[in-house]
Formats: sequence, C-alpha cells, structure tokens
Amino acid sequence: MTALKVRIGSLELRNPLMAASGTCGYGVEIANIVDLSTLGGIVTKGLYMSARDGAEVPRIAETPSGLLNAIGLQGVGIRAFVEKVLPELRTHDTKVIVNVCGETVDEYAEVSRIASDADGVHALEVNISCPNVKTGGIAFGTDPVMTHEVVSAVRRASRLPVIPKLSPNVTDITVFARACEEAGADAISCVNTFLGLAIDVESRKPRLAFGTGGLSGPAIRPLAVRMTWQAARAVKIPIIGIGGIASANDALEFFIAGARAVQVGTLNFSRPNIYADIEAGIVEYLTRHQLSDINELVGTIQYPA
Amino acid sequence: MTALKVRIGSLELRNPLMAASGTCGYGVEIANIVDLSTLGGIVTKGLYMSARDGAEVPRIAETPSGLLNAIGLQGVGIRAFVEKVLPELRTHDTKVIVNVCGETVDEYAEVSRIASDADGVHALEVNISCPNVKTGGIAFGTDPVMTHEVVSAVRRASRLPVIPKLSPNVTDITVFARACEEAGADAISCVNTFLGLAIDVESRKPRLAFGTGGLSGPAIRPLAVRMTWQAARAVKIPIIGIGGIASANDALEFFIAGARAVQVGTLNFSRPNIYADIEAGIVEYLTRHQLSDINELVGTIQYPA
Amino acid sequence: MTSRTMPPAADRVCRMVKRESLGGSYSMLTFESAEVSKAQAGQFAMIQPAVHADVTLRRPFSIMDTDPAEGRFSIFLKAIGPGSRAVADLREGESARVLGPLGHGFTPPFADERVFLVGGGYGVAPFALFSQGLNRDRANYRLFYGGRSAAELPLVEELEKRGMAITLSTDDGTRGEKGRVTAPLIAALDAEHGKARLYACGPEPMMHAVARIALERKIPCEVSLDPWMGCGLGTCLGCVVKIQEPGESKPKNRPACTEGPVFDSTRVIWGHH
Amino acid sequence: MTSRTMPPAADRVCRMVKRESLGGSYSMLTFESAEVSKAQAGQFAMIQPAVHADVTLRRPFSIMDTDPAEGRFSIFLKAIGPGSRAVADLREGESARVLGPLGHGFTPPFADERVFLVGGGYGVAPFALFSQGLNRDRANYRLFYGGRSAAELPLVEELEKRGMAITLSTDDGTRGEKGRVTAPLIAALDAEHGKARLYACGPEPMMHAVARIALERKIPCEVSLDPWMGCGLGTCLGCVVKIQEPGESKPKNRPACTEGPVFDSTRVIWGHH
Ligand SMILES: Cc1cc2nc3c(=O)[nH]c(=O)nc-3n(C[C@H](O)[C@H](O)[C@H](O)COP(=O)(O)OP(=O)(O)OC[C@H]3O[C@@H](n4cnc5c(N)ncnc54)[C@H](O)[C@@H]3O)c2cc1C
Ligand SMILES: Cc1cc2nc3c(=O)[nH]c(=O)nc-3n(C[C@H](O)[C@H](O)[C@H](O)COP(=O)(O)OP(=O)(O)OC[C@H]3O[C@@H](n4cnc5c(N)ncnc54)[C@H](O)[C@@H]3O)c2cc1C
Ligand SMILES: Cc1cc2nc3c(=O)[nH]c(=O)nc-3n(C[C@H](O)[C@H](O)[C@H](O)COP(=O)(O)O)c2cc1C
Ligand SMILES: Cc1cc2nc3c(=O)[nH]c(=O)nc-3n(C[C@H](O)[C@H](O)[C@H](O)COP(=O)(O)O)c2cc1C
Ligand code: FES
Ligand code: FES
Repeated sequence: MTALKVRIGSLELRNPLMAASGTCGYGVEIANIVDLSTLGGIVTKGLYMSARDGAEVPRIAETPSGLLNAIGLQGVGIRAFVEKVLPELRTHDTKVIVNVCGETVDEYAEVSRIASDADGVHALEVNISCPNVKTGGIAFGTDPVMTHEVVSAVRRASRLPVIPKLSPNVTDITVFARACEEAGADAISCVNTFLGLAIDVESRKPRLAFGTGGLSGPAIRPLAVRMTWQAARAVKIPIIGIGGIASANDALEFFIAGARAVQVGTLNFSRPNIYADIEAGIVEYLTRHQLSDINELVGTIQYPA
Repeated sequence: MTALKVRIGSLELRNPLMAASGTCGYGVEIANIVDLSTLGGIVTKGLYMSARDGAEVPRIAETPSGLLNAIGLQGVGIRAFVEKVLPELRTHDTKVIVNVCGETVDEYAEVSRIASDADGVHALEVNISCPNVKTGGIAFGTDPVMTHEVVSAVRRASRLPVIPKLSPNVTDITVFARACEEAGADAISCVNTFLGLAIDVESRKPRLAFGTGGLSGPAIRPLAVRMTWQAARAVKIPIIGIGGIASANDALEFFIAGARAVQVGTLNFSRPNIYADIEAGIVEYLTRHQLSDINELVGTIQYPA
Repeated sequence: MTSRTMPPAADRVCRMVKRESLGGSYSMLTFESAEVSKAQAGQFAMIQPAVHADVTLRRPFSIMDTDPAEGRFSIFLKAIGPGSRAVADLREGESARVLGPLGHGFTPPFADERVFLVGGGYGVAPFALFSQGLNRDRANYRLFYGGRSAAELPLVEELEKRGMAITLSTDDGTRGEKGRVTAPLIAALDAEHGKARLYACGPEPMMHAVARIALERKIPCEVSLDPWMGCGLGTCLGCVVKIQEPGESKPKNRPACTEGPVFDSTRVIWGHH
Repeated sequence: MTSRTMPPAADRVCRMVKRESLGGSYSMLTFESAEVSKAQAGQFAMIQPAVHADVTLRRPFSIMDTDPAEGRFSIFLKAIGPGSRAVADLREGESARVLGPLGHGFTPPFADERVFLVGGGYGVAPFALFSQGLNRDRANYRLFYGGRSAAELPLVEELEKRGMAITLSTDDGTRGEKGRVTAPLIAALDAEHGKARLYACGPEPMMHAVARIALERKIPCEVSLDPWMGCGLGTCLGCVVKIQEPGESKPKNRPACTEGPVFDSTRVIWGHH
C-alpha cells in the first residue's frame, strides 16, 4: 500500500494532486465529469471582493504545446462564492483552496478574511502573479517588497494555510520565495503563467483582445521544473509545483525537483479526468522504485556537483 | 519587386533572415546543404579567446515543441576561427556576425578586437546570455550594470556594429535594452534561451549532463515575441527577433512586433534549408498586403489601447 | 440558457466507426458513445484525436445524428484547420477523446406552432437531429438552407434522405433561389398566419438577421452561437458571449458551452464574438 | 574520422515507397532519394516524417541498402520511442524530410585481408550494404551476428538472402551458439593466420569488447558509434564523442555525425557516450 498523503502546512491532502486555479472553475463545474474525491484538492478561480466580467474575447489562443490566455479574472466575487457556490462545493469530499486576488493590499486582506470565516475553505492561494489585469496581480509578484507586504497582510488576516503563488516572470525566483517565507507563508505555489504575445499576422492585432496573455501548458514545463527546483532549495516551506503537467512522468519530475504537491492546469481543459491516470502512474513508479511513500521521493534529484 | 534589404546600424543585410548562433556552426558546416547567399547573414557559434571542449554529453534533450541544450560553448577560439575557418567562410556571399563570449570584461574586449581586425567579419553579437557556462554568460546578462560595462568595453574595442544578445531570464527586458543602447550598441538580439530543467525520472538525474539547460524552439515563441515587442518600444536601435521561428508566419509575427530582422535557431537542425520557404512566404504576404518593402511592416502591430 | 435538465456528459475515449466523405473538406463521422447517443438537438461534443503540437485543446462539434440503441452518434465536419483536420483524418477503428453531450439544446416547439429552421454552413447539422424530434408531418416545419454557392450546401442530400422539407438558396444562384436565405424565409413568414417559431444556426450575420426578423414580427426565436470553445465545461471561460438576462442591470459575459450554445435571440448582444 | 570524400548530402522531402514489417517493433522502409542512393556503407540519414510535439528533431538511421539506378535506399528500423515510431508509422506513399547521406562510412579492406564483421541490434544494418561492396567470394568475410535471444536477430533471413556468410549467437542460446558474439569471433580469429580486419557496429559494450580483442591482436578495427544525434551536420554538437587523435595532447570532443560515425577503434575513449 503506497502512501500518497502530503502536508502543506497544517493542510493535509489525501494525495498531492490538485486542480489549478482558473482551470477547474469552482470545482462544481467539473464534479459530474471528475470524482472530486480522487483529488487532493481544488483551487478556485481567482476571487476579488466584487464580481468581475473579465476581458473581451478572444481570451485564449493556442501556441505550440501551449496555451495563451487573458481571461481577466472573470468571477463571481468572494461573497457570492461563499453564499452561492460553497454550499454545493462543500458536499464534495475534497480540500478547497481559494485563489485570493486584489487590486490593493487591503482587498487581498479583506477577501482572505471572508474566505477564512467561511465553512469549507481549507487554504488560501494568494494570486500575486496574474499577468492579465491592469492593476495588482503581477505587479505585486514581480516586486519582492510588495510580495512581502501582500503576503504579510493575508497572513495577519487568516489562520488558514497561506500559499502565495509566484510569478515566473522574474530574474531570480528564490528572492520571491524567501520574501514569502519571511512574510509567514506556509507554502509556495510555483508557478503562474509566463507573459507572452501572439499576433494574428493578417489583422496585425494580438490574437487575444487584451493584448498580451499568460503562457501555460507542456511548453513551459522545463521552465517550471527549474523554478520549482530553485525555490525548493531556497526555502524550508513546501513547494507546490505547477506548469505543463500532462502525465504521471511530468508530475514525478516536479516531485523529484522538490515539489511536495503539484497542480494540473491546462490539461483540465482537454483531459479533465487525467487525475486517475496520474495517480496510477505515480503508484506504479513508487512501487517499482521500492518507495512506500511519495514524501520519500520529494527533492531526491541527483544534481551534478 | 519586393524590397527585403534591412539595415542593422551600418550593416546592410540582403534580407532580414539570419542563422542564429550555435545552430549553424561557423556557416561552412551547412554551406553544402544551404546556399548561404540566400541568407542575410550567419552568426557564428560563441567564441572565446581559447578553444573550449564544452560540456559532457548528454547535451541536448527534447521537450514539448522545444529543445533543452547545454553545449557549454564548445568552440575553436577566436584565433583559430580567424586563421582556419574565416578564409573558407569568406568565399561565401553572406554577412558574418561573430558571437563574442568572455569570462571577463577584458576577454570580451580582446575577442572583439581580434574579430574586428579580421577580414570578413561584419558585426559582433555580444553573448551576455548563455545559461550554460559557470562563469560569465548569463551572469552579465541578468545585471544591467554588468551589461552596460561589457557592451561599453566591446564598443570601445571595435568599429563594427555591436549587437548585444539579451537574456530572456529577467523581470523587465526593457531595462537591459536601454542599458545596451546607452552603452553604444547598434542593435539588440532578442532573445537567447530560457533557463530550464528536465529530469529523467528513472535515474532522477537531469537529462543534461550539465544539469540545467537553455530552452529554445517553437515552445518559447510567444515569450520571445512579447520581449521583442517590449524591447522595440523601449529603444530606438533596431531589434533582431529570435525565438521559435519555424515558418514565414512566425517570422512575420516578430516583424509586426517590432523586429527589423530575425534569426532562426533550432529549426536549422531539422530544416536547414527553411530560409527559401520563409523568404517566399514573406514576399507573398507583403505582396498580398500591398507592401513593397519589409521595412514598412516593422512595428505595425495594432495593440489595443 | 434554459435550465432544462440535459443528459449527463462523460469524458471517454471513443472509437470512430464510420467515415463518409461529402466532397471537398466535408465529411461525416460516426463514433461509439453511450452517453453522447442520448444527446438532444443543439448539444455538442468536444473531440480530440491525439496529442498534437498545434492542437492543445479539443474542438466542439454539433451532434448531427444519434442512435441510442446502438450507442452511436454522428457529426458533420468541415476541415478548416489543425483541430478539425485531425478529427477528419481519423481512420475507421481509431479512437478519440470525446466529451459530451454538452450544452443546452433547442427548446421544443408547441404542437400548434409552425417551425422555421434557418441554417448555413455546418450550422444545419443540429437540425438533422432536431427534425427527428419534431415527429410530425413535414408540412409543419421547413428548413431554409443557404450558402454562398451550390458547393457550400454539402448536406442537402443527407437531409432530404431524412425526409426534411427544405428550401434552398445560394448567394450566386448556383442552387435554389438566388440571394440570401432570409429572402425565402421572409416570404414564408408573410404567408404564415398562425403561430410560428424560429430556430437559427449558422454564420453570425445570418443569425443576427434572423433575430431581427423575429424581433420585428414578435416571433419566438432561438439561435445557436458558436464562439471559440476550449473546454466545454464552463471552466476556461474562453467561450463567453454577452447576454442580457431579464432583471439584470447590464449584459454579462456568460459561457456559451454551458448556458448555450442555444440562446433566446432577444437576450443576445450581437457583435461581440 | 578519415577524410575520404563522401557523396554530397541533400535535404529533401522524400517519398516512402515500400514498407516491410519484420515482426515486433522491427521494419524495413524504402525511400526515394537520388542522393542517399549513392551512400557508402556506414553512412546514415536523418529522417523526420512531420512536425510533432515530442519530436523536435530528426532521427538518424543507417543506410542498409541502396539502389542507385532506381534512386532508392532502405533502412532497418526498430521503433522504440516517438521519433522512430513516427518513421515506422509512415504509410506507403507518404513523405518525410530526409537529410543524407551523412558521415564517414567504413574504410574498405585490402584485397588480401580477411574481413570479420561483428554486429548486434540495428548495428547489423550497415553491413548489408557493406557486404555488397566487398564483391568477393563469401569465404573471405564473415558476419558475427549476436543478440540476447532469437527474437533479437530479426535480420538473419534478410542478410542470408543477400548471400552473406553469418555466424549466429544468442545470450540465451535460443538461436546459434549460446553466449556472447565475441566467443565465436575469438575462435575464428584464433583459426586465422593471414591478415585480418575487424568492423563492429552495435551496442557499445559489444563494440568496446571487440576493440579490446583487436588491440590485443594488433588487428585494424573500425567501430560505428551511435551517440544521440540532433542534426547530422556538425552544428548542434550534441553528438560529440571523446576521440584521441595522434599528435594531440589530450582527447577532444568531436561530432560523430561528421567525423564518424565510423572511427578507428584505437582512437575512441570509451565510456563517455
Ligand atoms: C458549439 C459549436 C458547434 C460546432 N459544430 C461544428 C460542426 O458540427 N461541424 C464543424 O465542422 N464545425 C463545428 N464547429 C466549429 C469547429 O469547432 C471549428 O471549426 C474548429 O474548432 C476549428 O478548429 P481548427 O483547429 O480546425 O481551426 P483553427 O485553425 O484553429 O481555427 C479556424 C477557425 O475556427 C475557429 N475555431 C478554432 N478553434 C475553435 C474552437 N475551439 N471553438 C470554436 N471555434 C474555433 C477559429 O476562431 C478560426 O476562426 C462548432 C463550433 C461550436 C462552438
Ligand atoms: C549513426 C546512427 C545510426 C543509427 N541507425 C539506426 C538504424 O539503422 N535503425 C534503428 O532502428 N535505429 C538506428 N539508430 C538509433 C535511432 O536513431 C534511435 O533509436 C532513435 O533516434 C530513437 O529515437 P526515439 O524518439 O524513437 O526514441 P527516444 O524515446 O527519443 O529515445 C529512446 C532511446 O534512443 C536514444 N535516442 C533518442 N534520440 C536519438 C538520436 N537523435 N540519436 C541517437 N539516439 C537517440 C535515446 O538516447 C534513448 O536511449 C541509429 C543511431 C545513430 C546515431
Ligand atoms: C485559462 C486559464 C486561467 C487561469 N486563471 C488563473 C487564476 O484565476 N488564478 C491563478 O492563480 N492562476 C490562473 N491560471 C494559471 C494556472 O493556475 C497555472 O498556474 C498555469 O496555467 C500553469 O499550469 P499549466 O501549465 O498546468 O496550465 C490560469 C491558467 C489558464 C490557462
Ligand atoms: C544547441 C544550441 C546552441 C546554442 N548556442 C548558442 C551560442 O553559442 N551563442 C548564443 O548566443 N546563442 C546560442 N544559442 C541560442 C540560439 O542562438 C537562439 O537564441 C535560441 O535557440 C532561440 O532561438 P530558436 O528558438 O529559434 O532556437 C544556442 C541554441 C541552441 C539550441
Ligand atoms: S469552452 Fe471553456 S468555458 Fe466554455
Ligand atoms: S548531430 Fe548535430 S553535431 Fe552531430
């Protein structure tokens, strides 16, 4: 019997597989396709204080082995989530992590407070890395001082595990990982999307109405694995690896690099029930390598001297 | 008759298509497969003062729509290049750009001096962005002050066009573009490879002997186009767009984003004679859009307000 | 849009068992799927044959025919780019990932209403299934099927096989009446004095024109929108359309894959997709 | 390694005209290419069917047969991963990008030398072409063909068709002599009193063992290395092997695609690839 339980701060996950923010709605949308109890947890679409209508279409464009998106954080807002969505989501046996957004430090804190007071929210992922909004988002995630300020504010506002989600659009991710650890984060999500631009050459307009967008999918995996490895060596708190996971092998790369858990994003769109395959593949691998517990695999990369 | 001539500082190119450094050897290796006179120019493999044996194998791994490499700048050294290679390369009718490397600022200057004194070298591309060496390379390219220092030194050492090659592994590429312009650069190559890591899960070792490597290929195109667009708006000197070009359409994205010329890298390995197809596609596009000169297309992106 | 309960969707690997070419880039494919074979008219499925560098996501295709007994369904397909071509290139016996049935289909008409179906391009496909559900004598409904030229009416024979009453029109007059599909539609509506109901599926300008006609004549009308779709689940939010719901202060972006693709034409804010 | 002039290479889209399955993951494919049909034994071609997310680069395959008159060449292929599978899955009439002929092949023996060929895995393929070039009575050369089991000697019949003198061996004794291919080789060399020349192509441990045998007996020996290769042109520098050239102070990394794949066994620094 292989042990797949992992701990993210005080949060215990049945297995280390989660659905990434913005790729599984609020969980309820996919519940009839995917048995949510087979996931360690789900991360909600980013939530602000108020509802947002998001960006104009087109919002998504395909690129080689990747996806470029600028949804603009369309969402119902934290209050409507708590009142209208959470009651149904609670009926599913999985951990719920709220992806916290804000245009100001105060908004981050306020959203966190409301989420923490709600019954059925298990952790907060602090989104300081969305590239698709004109204020906040990535602006906080590419400045270590602002990162520290936002994470500290959320920390003060909540007793739930606080998990800042880092932007990959930085020179040195370890600086931001340390800033988060110092600010009292319980774990780090690594990483959000890469700022990209795709152009329709016929109209000479960007292929996304917003202009630039965030690149995700298998294309970015080698970059996300590298950042996960760097972050894991820089801090003591657990790392949640995110970026281009499309198979058990891909997930294993992140664990070996130092991730305690992983999130699947883009693949939720084309293979919503990928989790069973990933879990089966991980168990097969651990068994073949005589490991009885996924935690024994974390960070076992043999990096050349 | 469509005009494809472009100017990079004092350097005039027959057409805006070049073979990227490290992907066409010293040009002579591909001369029997590709008619070099159909290229605007070729950029040599990175050259130091002395010959280097490079990294251990494996040096290259494939990733989704991309390539991860850590060659470690194996090369003959600038003197051997000038004495043994250049005489043959000179016999081909194309522009020769030397990719200048160094472990110290002085070495960059010295390599530049020797290259400038040689007959048949038309420009210098300053490689401050190689992620696969333990000293120099990317260390210079991720620090604006060092970038300015290296580029200034090369500027003083040569009368040839100086073209720093930027690293994409930075938070804000415009800071580095401006530093280069201030230091007297004639143009900017945008971009080099992204630092990545791929792991062989069976051995738990990196798939490259060196450990991390540089990601290239179609996977990175949206990121390279975005950086080309940002750099082009930040400086007045021409930008050479590089990253994942595999077709005429891909090249057109870079021109529309603001590139005056482009380089093809990874695709030289699988399609060394891609240049004829790209040129034909560009001419077809310009004709269809009633443009008589490629220069009219540069930077015509219609970015949403 | 409506909240009628729809048959449950499933994400499965399904075998493509029958491939018929309809000339040019047109073809009809039949897949095995117990779930999708229960689809209602206007619903669709997301389909992707295999991992492909240029096709990260599945593609949406309307359900054209169903065979619940055999557990099969068919789609009509126009190959235009990498995603649809990858599906069109499937060989009989090969499999694809199929998610469906998805979305809200057409609302059934009342027995005393005359039904006017307006279709263009691949937009006629769902009407094949819809006509089966109308189970009444063909005098009570008619399909107005228009295209640029005869070559763009690839489904005429298939639909006639199904016994549908069809009025054809082409912009260039190479088949049926010359001109827009809306011309014969208006003529028929003028001749119609009882209760009527409109359903439109095809290019947006066509649907918009039909919506205007319906509005002028106060005829209930449903349109099936086809924005870009990435997931079919309501999670990517790439397929949103602007919808003005009664009682809401202003139009909102709503996912067409779950709240549509079929909408009451009076709720649609046109020109945003 | 030698600088004998080799036939010029070209990068072309070539049709695959004949596909023969040899059971399991083994097959033989014939392509049209005027240039590659002039290949010398030991040379190879880089082949890629189409753009594919997991196959950014072409894959190298040895030339097994050539038909210069018809402008055709054949390869023997073992499908093991995405790149070789993509080539193996080509349907007759479909095309692939072919770059070749590439590299330096085997140096021909002198007329008074007895030739010993040692092959394993896909490493025997180039000896099919090489044997044609030996044009002398089969008593003067012999192929020692070894594998783990009978199932791993897929080319025996093909090579016998070509009239080659072959000694078979398998580790498990399911075909030919039981044990390593080097055992019958040593026996034959012991019985040999004239001039001899060795050529080896196969798994590295086998080639290394043959190289040692050649060194002990001072017999000239060439080995065909098969490092990972990305371009075949000498530009990616991904295929380097450690070679000690006479007169050089220390071994250097040299691209096997242009300076090899065939090297004088005494120059090879083993255990680095
Ligand atoms: C609800 C719905 C039902 C549909 N039913 C059918 C059908 O029955 N038969 C049929 O042939 N086609 C149908 N389509 C259209 C079909 O999905 C697109 O033609 C297909 O996705 C194009 O993808 P591609 O890669 O082949 O072309 P691309 O080169 O990707 O794109 C070509 C054109 O198709 C559009 N497109 C691309 N991807 C999508 C997408 N995921 N969703 C919608 N549009 C897209 C692009 O905007 C572009 O205009 C339907 C679309 C929708 C939304
Ligand atoms: C000079 C030379 C001649 C060859 N001749 C033949 C032949 O005649 N028939 C035959 O079946 N195979 C031959 N090969 C081996 C063949 O190229 C590899 O099996 C193939 O490239 C594997 O790629 P893949 O994607 O199928 O497998 P992968 O999953 O990519 O890799 C499987 C294994 O093949 C190795 N490999 C992968 N890519 C390459 C590459 N580009 N070059 C070398 N090794 C690689 C990997 O290291 C790994 O060990 C030859 C190789 C070389 C260098
Ligand atoms: C359409 C889309 C919407 C996303 N929305 C959010 C979001 O609201 N908040 C967030 O933190 N990340 C968001 N992300 C980023 C993902 O959570 C994930 O970090 C990223 O996609 C990389 O993982 P992947 O390569 O597996 O997709 C979004 C990604 C996509 C593709
Ligand atoms: C194998 C390999 C070797 C490279 N060597 C160099 C080099 O020596 N100097 C340099 O400036 N860039 C080097 N590059 C980077 C390329 O010049 C180019 O900037 C990068 O590959 C992005 O372009 P592409 O996506 O078209 O490959 C190398 C790239 C590859 C794949
Ligand atoms: S297609 Fe993804 S939300 Fe509708
Ligand atoms: S295969 Fe690229 S240098 Fe040899």
